[in-house]
Amino acid sequence: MTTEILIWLIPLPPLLAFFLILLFTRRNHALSHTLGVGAAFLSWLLGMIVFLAAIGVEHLGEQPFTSSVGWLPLGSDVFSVGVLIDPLSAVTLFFVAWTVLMIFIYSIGYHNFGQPKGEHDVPGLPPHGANQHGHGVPSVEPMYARFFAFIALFAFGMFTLVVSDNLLTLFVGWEIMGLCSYLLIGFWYAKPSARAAAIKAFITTRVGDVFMLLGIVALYAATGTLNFRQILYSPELLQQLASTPSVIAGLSAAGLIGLLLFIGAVGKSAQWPLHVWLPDAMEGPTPVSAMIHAATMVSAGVYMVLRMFPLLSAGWEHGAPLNTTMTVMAFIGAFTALFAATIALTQKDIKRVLAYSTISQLGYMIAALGIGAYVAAAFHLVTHAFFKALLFLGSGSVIHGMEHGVLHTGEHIDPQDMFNMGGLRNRMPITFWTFLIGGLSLSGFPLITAGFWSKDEILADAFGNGHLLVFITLAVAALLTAFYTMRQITLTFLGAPRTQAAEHASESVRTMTAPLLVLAVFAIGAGWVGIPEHFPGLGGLLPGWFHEFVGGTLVANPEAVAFSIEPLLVSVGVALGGLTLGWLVYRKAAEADPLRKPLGAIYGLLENKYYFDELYDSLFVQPAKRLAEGFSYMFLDRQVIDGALHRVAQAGLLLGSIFRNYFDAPVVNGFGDLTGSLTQSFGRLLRKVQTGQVQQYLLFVALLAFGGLFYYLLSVLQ
Amino acid sequence: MIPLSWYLYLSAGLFGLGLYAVLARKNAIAILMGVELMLNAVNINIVAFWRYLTPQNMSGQAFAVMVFAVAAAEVAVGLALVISVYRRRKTVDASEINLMKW
Amino acid sequence: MTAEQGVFLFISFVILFSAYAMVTRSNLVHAALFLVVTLFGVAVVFVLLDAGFLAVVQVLVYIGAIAILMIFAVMLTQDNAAKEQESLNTNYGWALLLSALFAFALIVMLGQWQDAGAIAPALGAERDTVVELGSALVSPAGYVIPFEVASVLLLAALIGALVVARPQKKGM
Amino acid sequence: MQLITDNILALILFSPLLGGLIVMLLPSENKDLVRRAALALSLIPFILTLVAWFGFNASPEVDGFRFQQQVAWYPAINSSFHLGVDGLSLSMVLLTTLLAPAAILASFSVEEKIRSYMALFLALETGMLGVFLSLDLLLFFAFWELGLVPMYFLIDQWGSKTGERELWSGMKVSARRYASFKFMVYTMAGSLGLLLAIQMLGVVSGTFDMLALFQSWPGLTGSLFGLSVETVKAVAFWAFAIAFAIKVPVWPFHTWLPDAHTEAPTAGSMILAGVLLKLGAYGFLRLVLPLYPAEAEQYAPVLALLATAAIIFGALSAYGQTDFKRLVAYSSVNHMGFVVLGIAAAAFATGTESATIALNGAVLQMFNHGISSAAMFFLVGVIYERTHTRDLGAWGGLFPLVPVFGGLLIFSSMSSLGLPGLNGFVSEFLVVRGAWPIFTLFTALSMIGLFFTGAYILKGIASTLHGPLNEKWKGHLTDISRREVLVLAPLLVLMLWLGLWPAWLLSVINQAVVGLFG
Amino acid sequence: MSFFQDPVAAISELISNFLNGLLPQVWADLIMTLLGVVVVSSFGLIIVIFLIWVERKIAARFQDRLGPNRAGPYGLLQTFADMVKLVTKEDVIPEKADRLAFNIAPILSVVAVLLIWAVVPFAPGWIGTDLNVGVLYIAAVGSFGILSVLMAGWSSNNKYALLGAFRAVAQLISYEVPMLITLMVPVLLARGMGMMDMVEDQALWFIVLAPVSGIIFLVSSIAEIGRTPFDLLEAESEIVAGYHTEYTGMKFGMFFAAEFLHAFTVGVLFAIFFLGGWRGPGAQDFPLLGVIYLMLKAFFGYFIVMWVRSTLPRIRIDHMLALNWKFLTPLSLALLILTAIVEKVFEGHAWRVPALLIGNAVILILSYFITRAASRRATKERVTFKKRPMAKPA
Repeated sequence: MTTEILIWLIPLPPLLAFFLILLFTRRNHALSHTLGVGAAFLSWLLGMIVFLAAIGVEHLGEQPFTSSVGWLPLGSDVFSVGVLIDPLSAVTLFFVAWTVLMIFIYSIGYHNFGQPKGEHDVPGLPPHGANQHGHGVPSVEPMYARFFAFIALFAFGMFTLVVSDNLLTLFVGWEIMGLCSYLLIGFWYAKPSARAAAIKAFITTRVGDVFMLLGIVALYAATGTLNFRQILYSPELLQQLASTPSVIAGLSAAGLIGLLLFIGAVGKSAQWPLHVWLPDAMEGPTPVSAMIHAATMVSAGVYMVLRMFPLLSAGWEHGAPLNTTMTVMAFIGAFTALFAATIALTQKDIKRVLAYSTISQLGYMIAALGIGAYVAAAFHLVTHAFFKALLFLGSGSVIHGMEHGVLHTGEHIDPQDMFNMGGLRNRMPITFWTFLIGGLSLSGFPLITAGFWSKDEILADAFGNGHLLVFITLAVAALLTAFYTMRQITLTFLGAPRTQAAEHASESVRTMTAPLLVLAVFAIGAGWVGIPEHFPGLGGLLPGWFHEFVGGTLVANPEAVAFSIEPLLVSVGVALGGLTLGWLVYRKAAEADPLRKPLGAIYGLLENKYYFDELYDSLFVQPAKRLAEGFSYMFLDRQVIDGALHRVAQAGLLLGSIFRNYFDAPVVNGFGDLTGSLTQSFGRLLRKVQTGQVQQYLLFVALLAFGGLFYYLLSVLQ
Repeated sequence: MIPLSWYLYLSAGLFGLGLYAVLARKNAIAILMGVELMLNAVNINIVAFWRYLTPQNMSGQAFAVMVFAVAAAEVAVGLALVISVYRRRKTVDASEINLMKW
Repeated sequence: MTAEQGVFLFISFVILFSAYAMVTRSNLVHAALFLVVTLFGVAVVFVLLDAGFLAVVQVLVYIGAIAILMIFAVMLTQDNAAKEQESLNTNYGWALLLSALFAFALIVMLGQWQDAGAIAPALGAERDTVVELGSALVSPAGYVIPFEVASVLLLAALIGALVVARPQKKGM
Repeated sequence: MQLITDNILALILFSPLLGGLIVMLLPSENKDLVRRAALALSLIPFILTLVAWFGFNASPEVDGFRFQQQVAWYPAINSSFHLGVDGLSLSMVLLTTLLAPAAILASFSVEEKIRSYMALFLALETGMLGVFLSLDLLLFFAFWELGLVPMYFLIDQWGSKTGERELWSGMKVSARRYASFKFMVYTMAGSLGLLLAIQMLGVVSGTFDMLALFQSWPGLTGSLFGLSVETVKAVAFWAFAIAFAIKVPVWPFHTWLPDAHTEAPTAGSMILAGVLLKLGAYGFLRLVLPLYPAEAEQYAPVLALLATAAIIFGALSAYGQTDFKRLVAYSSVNHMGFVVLGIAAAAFATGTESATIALNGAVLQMFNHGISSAAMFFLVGVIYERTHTRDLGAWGGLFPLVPVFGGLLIFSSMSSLGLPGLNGFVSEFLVVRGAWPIFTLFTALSMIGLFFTGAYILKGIASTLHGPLNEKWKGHLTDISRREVLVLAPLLVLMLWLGLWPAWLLSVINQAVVGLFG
Repeated sequence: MSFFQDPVAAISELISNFLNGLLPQVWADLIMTLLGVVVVSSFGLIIVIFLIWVERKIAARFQDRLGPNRAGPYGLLQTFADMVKLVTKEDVIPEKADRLAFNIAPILSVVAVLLIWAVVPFAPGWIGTDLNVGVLYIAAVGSFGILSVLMAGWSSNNKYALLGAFRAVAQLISYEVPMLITLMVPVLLARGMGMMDMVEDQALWFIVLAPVSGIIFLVSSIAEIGRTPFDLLEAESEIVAGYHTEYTGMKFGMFFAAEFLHAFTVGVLFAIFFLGGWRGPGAQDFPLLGVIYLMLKAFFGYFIVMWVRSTLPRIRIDHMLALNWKFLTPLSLALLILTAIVEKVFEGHAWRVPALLIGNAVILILSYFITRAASRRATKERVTFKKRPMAKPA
């Protein structure tokens, strides 16, 4: 029971921190980040305890930690919500807790805690730097405290999502993160670009969310519950869902629900066609990017898909042809992986490259799920979280160093443009080595890096289960990945500095480098828990522990795909090939990108991300605006409805005036006047009676009264 | 035992006197006094009838109380009028106060 | 002729006499004093009618307030207390005739009325008419509405009297 | 003590009116006194309501109305002064008595004719409470109309001073006159039919008592006035439905709302959106569904269609606005659409679990919308008082100038956007959940509205707070004042509380829903 | 019942038996009644003689004098001496005076006071007549006093007398209002207007339940009897001696006696309404004790009256009226309302007494603040006189 209570407690510290910071410690930087990091640390501690408790349990899949309370009394029964820790959520909790904590610590340094206030800094804009004895130095973020409040809320959302035992609370966390991403991407809200990016992110994800809500609702309507255990662990229920047809022809209820939910994931995990928001999200501060991309938000999409996998794959058993949902997933995932990778080739901005790589890596996972490689997907999720977080933080550190240089030299260059960098490895060694590790891991450098193992498993799965198309696509994507990763590393760290700023760049403070180191360890080590046991040589170390553990989440623990050499070779090949290729191409790269000439028109296409933004703008945004302003408001309300009303009013007025002029005035009033005048003349006659003597009047009255009395009397006397 | 009629005779006489005062006296205050007499006559009647005919419910007395209230109000306003008239016209002679005629 | 009847006859004589005096006296203060006597007599009549409460109220209201006010008014409106003046207006003859006939007619009518000679039924000894009256005045089943109306009337009279009698200022 | 608990409803109902009278007696030149007095007086019904709330037994087993009070009122036509509450009306009463003090506190900034303003306001409160409390059709109608008049004057006298509206052929009237008139006439027009129908009911069944009618009327068969009962009922149903639809407002009848809300004084808008709109929905729940189950079921699809239209077009029109207040006003159309959708769904499939959920959702949505829209209108009012403009284009980047205001604005916007974790989401979720299996298509379509909800909310926030700072406000803009925060505080707390733990309210609502339609 | 337990009852029983022996019922009762009247009124009048002495003594002490100490022991016979003087004086009647009224007035004034004693409950069973409307009765007969004043003032055809009468009437009538209203409070508490029930219901003295009302009652009745600080009706410095300027001899003596008796009567009433009348240990069984208790309490009240009289100066007439209309009347009304409400709400409730007390306190405090605010405004409005030039040393 105690563990359950701990689980309940996990999300709370960040929430508390959020409110405390906003309400009380806004003014005080140190206190604020202490609160924030402290909260993150508490959650981390709880998370670790829970995690250890979880891995201690035999067959956690069968009897997970859960507890729940009644939330909504509906009719006769009560809708209850609660927490659940099963293997999947346990591992997710593990990496979320770590990355979150790291990011929190990192943020302290990133926002220049302890630096002087900038003269021209205003809230809503990134700090311009302060002037300290002669030359410029970075200045502290004006909205320092607010930042920690927001990421705390973000962490709350993520933890809620991870520990929740039903789709509704998962959705709650999901949306809270959506809000936070909105707030954080738009953290420097005074920049129009940031504002636009924030709105773009929120709206785009909301498209997915709306569908997901429908999915949840449909699921609830169909099953009467949203609890994972109750739905996902009763095969007969899933069978029944898979067999009952839905409102849409040719699609089972399970299929419909699955698709709706999946669209939600597409939005959240920035899969094509809803990927457009993610690159723009780079407008936010780097820790935010790391938070959103690596650790939490985008993973949330994949996590949800993993969660609902039994539902999505309802009616599909291992080896059988994929059902509709999975086909869609496989397609979208694979396509996205390739598509994003190609875009990543040409980006200049160090963070955008990572952004697109994220999209493509998520594509990997989705694709893996599409082909039913449940464990592989989960595995890649974990490893990716670590090395991508590492990469983002590293890039942040790089940018920071560059900014330092820029401030120092006073050059006016974009500190994020890789073509302004170069040769940073001596200026900032820690960053370099950690970034290198991350990069290698991302590109799947054989045997040692985590990325290699997870990617390899996906490829192996795709190959082993005969989804060759997927396999090839992913392989190509992997090649590209390795290529652009190397491109990035080369441009950034190797070679000679291309600018003054690059020369004067300086290593970041310890609060930033420490997290890098920690994450680097995971970027390497996280892979070893998932080495397939039949792997030659290394297989014996930790025989497929991850597979056993996470696989236990499902009712039927999927058996690991048989080891075969081809995919291994392929993955090793593409990794090494891509890396060397990248190094060769960019070794001597100057201002211009050496790929520009050979690729030609394609390069432009890629540089402009296939013109997707423009397409969407002209396809959806503008029409929507016109529909809203022109049609719905101006035409429908103002002209049609109000117009009709005004006609009615006019008619009424007309009628009224007719009555007034042709009936009231002559007939009614005339009669009234006549009566008046008659009365008047009569009154003139009668007024003589008025003597002004009160008692005389009384006398008259009395006379009359007496007369009456007398008459009565006579009548009595007779 | 006193028969009901005695009270009625008494009130009739009282009423007559009051009426005379109201009709014949010049002085406005005297007129008011007459009114008081009449009201008292009425009250005697009311109470007498109550006592003799319907002693079981208190309607008679309730009415009498109302009459008291009315009398008090009437006197207050009446005298106030008299005073203000006197202020302006230096007289309280009802027959001299005859501006409201044709 | 019981003691009660004796008392009644005596009192009614007092009443009528003082009333007559009030009507005829030209000296208004005397008239007012006689009015007081009359009113007191009426109070006694009430006592005879077992309406003790009314009797007391009669004294309180009429003598305590009304009569005093009258005298006050008289004093205020008369320059010289002892001034003798023509007290009857022109058509007092008519007035006399009328009121006399009126009283006469009433008396005749009463004469015609059969159960005018009714005798008062016994009023239960244990009955506390005051309590009954009180509850009757304020019970919704009873006379609460007239009661409230009366109170409003009094309030109105109070304010009205103030407004009417206050010395005229500028702008009023 | 006994005295109070016995007549709790009558006290709740009439204490505001008395308060209004008292306020009228205060010296008009002493404005602070008037304001404070009005506030204090408006707190009395709230406290009484709390008393009733805690005295309320919410278990669905004991259904029916609590705290009933019946006094002969109009015996000649068997119309009695009959009060009573179930969870449905009680929650609405709580909403009303909660919003009234907030609104009054909000209108402390009103300067001219403050006394009559406050008095009207309190009178308005009584009118609204009467609708929720009365269990007698005639009484219901009386209060229904009573609510109109003060609102008319509030808009007409204290509404926004600027702005004109062109009617036809270049004829112009001041916007607030236009809005108030439209509001008045529109609602009146609706209630004519209602009155006729009510009288018809009264004549036919010889009583106006709802409880009696619930028993007798639906089962009525045979023929009336030479027509078959079905026809008569259908006609009466539409008379009721249209009256309420105008008030809610359901889609094509909604155009009075943006005008009225936009022109009304801040507090007026708060009450309009917070409570007055609920009268219509309440009418549906309290009268239409119980009295015309058959007709309701028959015509529910139409209603659902209109609701969906309201949701979509409301959201779209809101998104199309450049006037912040009007934007919020249209958001009301959108949100109330969900209420109606839930009601329609429930009407269509009475007794099913989905219906119960939908109704729960609808009522909860009423409450939530009351809170959040009131908060939104108030915030708009706050910024309007400072900048004297409502044009979204005129602001921009105000966040650094008014950080607290910004935070509050974002918070309540999120609640009205239906962000999970805040109140709006729970109810919307329930409505959608309830409506999905019944009107799948409409529900799906309504999602478009839900999507655009996000769009217009963000539009509001973005163009107010975010973006480059509009320099002309620098130094002219003071942050939200303590009093204004005090106005918002209870609302915000409720938003969060209802989002995290709606059970306390939902259990009460559920009691009514199960009791009435279970 | 034994003689010692209740001598008076025993004696009256004796006499009535005797009378019934030789007269018809009616007359016997009549005589008995007359006897009772004579006894009660003479009791009052005799007390007066004693009172005058007490008053003079105590007033003297207050003024640091000895007071009458020549005639008889401690000057006890002083009063008798005065009586003799008054009786033997010439009885002057102004020629322009209105004889009728002039002669009736003093008698009326004494009667008015004596009538009150008809309903004073001396002890269990000892009461002239236990009217069920005793309280009203007291108020009613009080008005005769006013009448007498008016008559006296008017009939003596003397402008000072008339002025005095006007003042007196103005004051008496206006102070009757708060007095009556506060009288309603004990009536409410006792749930009856009969004097006997009034006393019997005072297991807990009403002064405890309604302290403020008690004070108001005392104050307004001090005004009723026209004692300092309310003695404007006979302010020597302004109007020679008020309404009884023209009176001499025994007629004056009557006014004089009436005033004293009235003062004491006020004490008695205060004792009855607020100090529990004759209640006291053993009074039930030995009525004589009751009489003693009543007298003691009455003297206490009377002492307060004297104390006030010899402490405070006379107040200005507008102040006098303002105090009445602007302070006492509203306050007493508030108290009445409060008492009514509390009695209704807390009927038979343990909280009745505390509630009453708290209510009193609250109203008192409120009135304090209101009056203070009012007086502030008054002082603001007051015109400030021009500063007079001061004589400076050359």
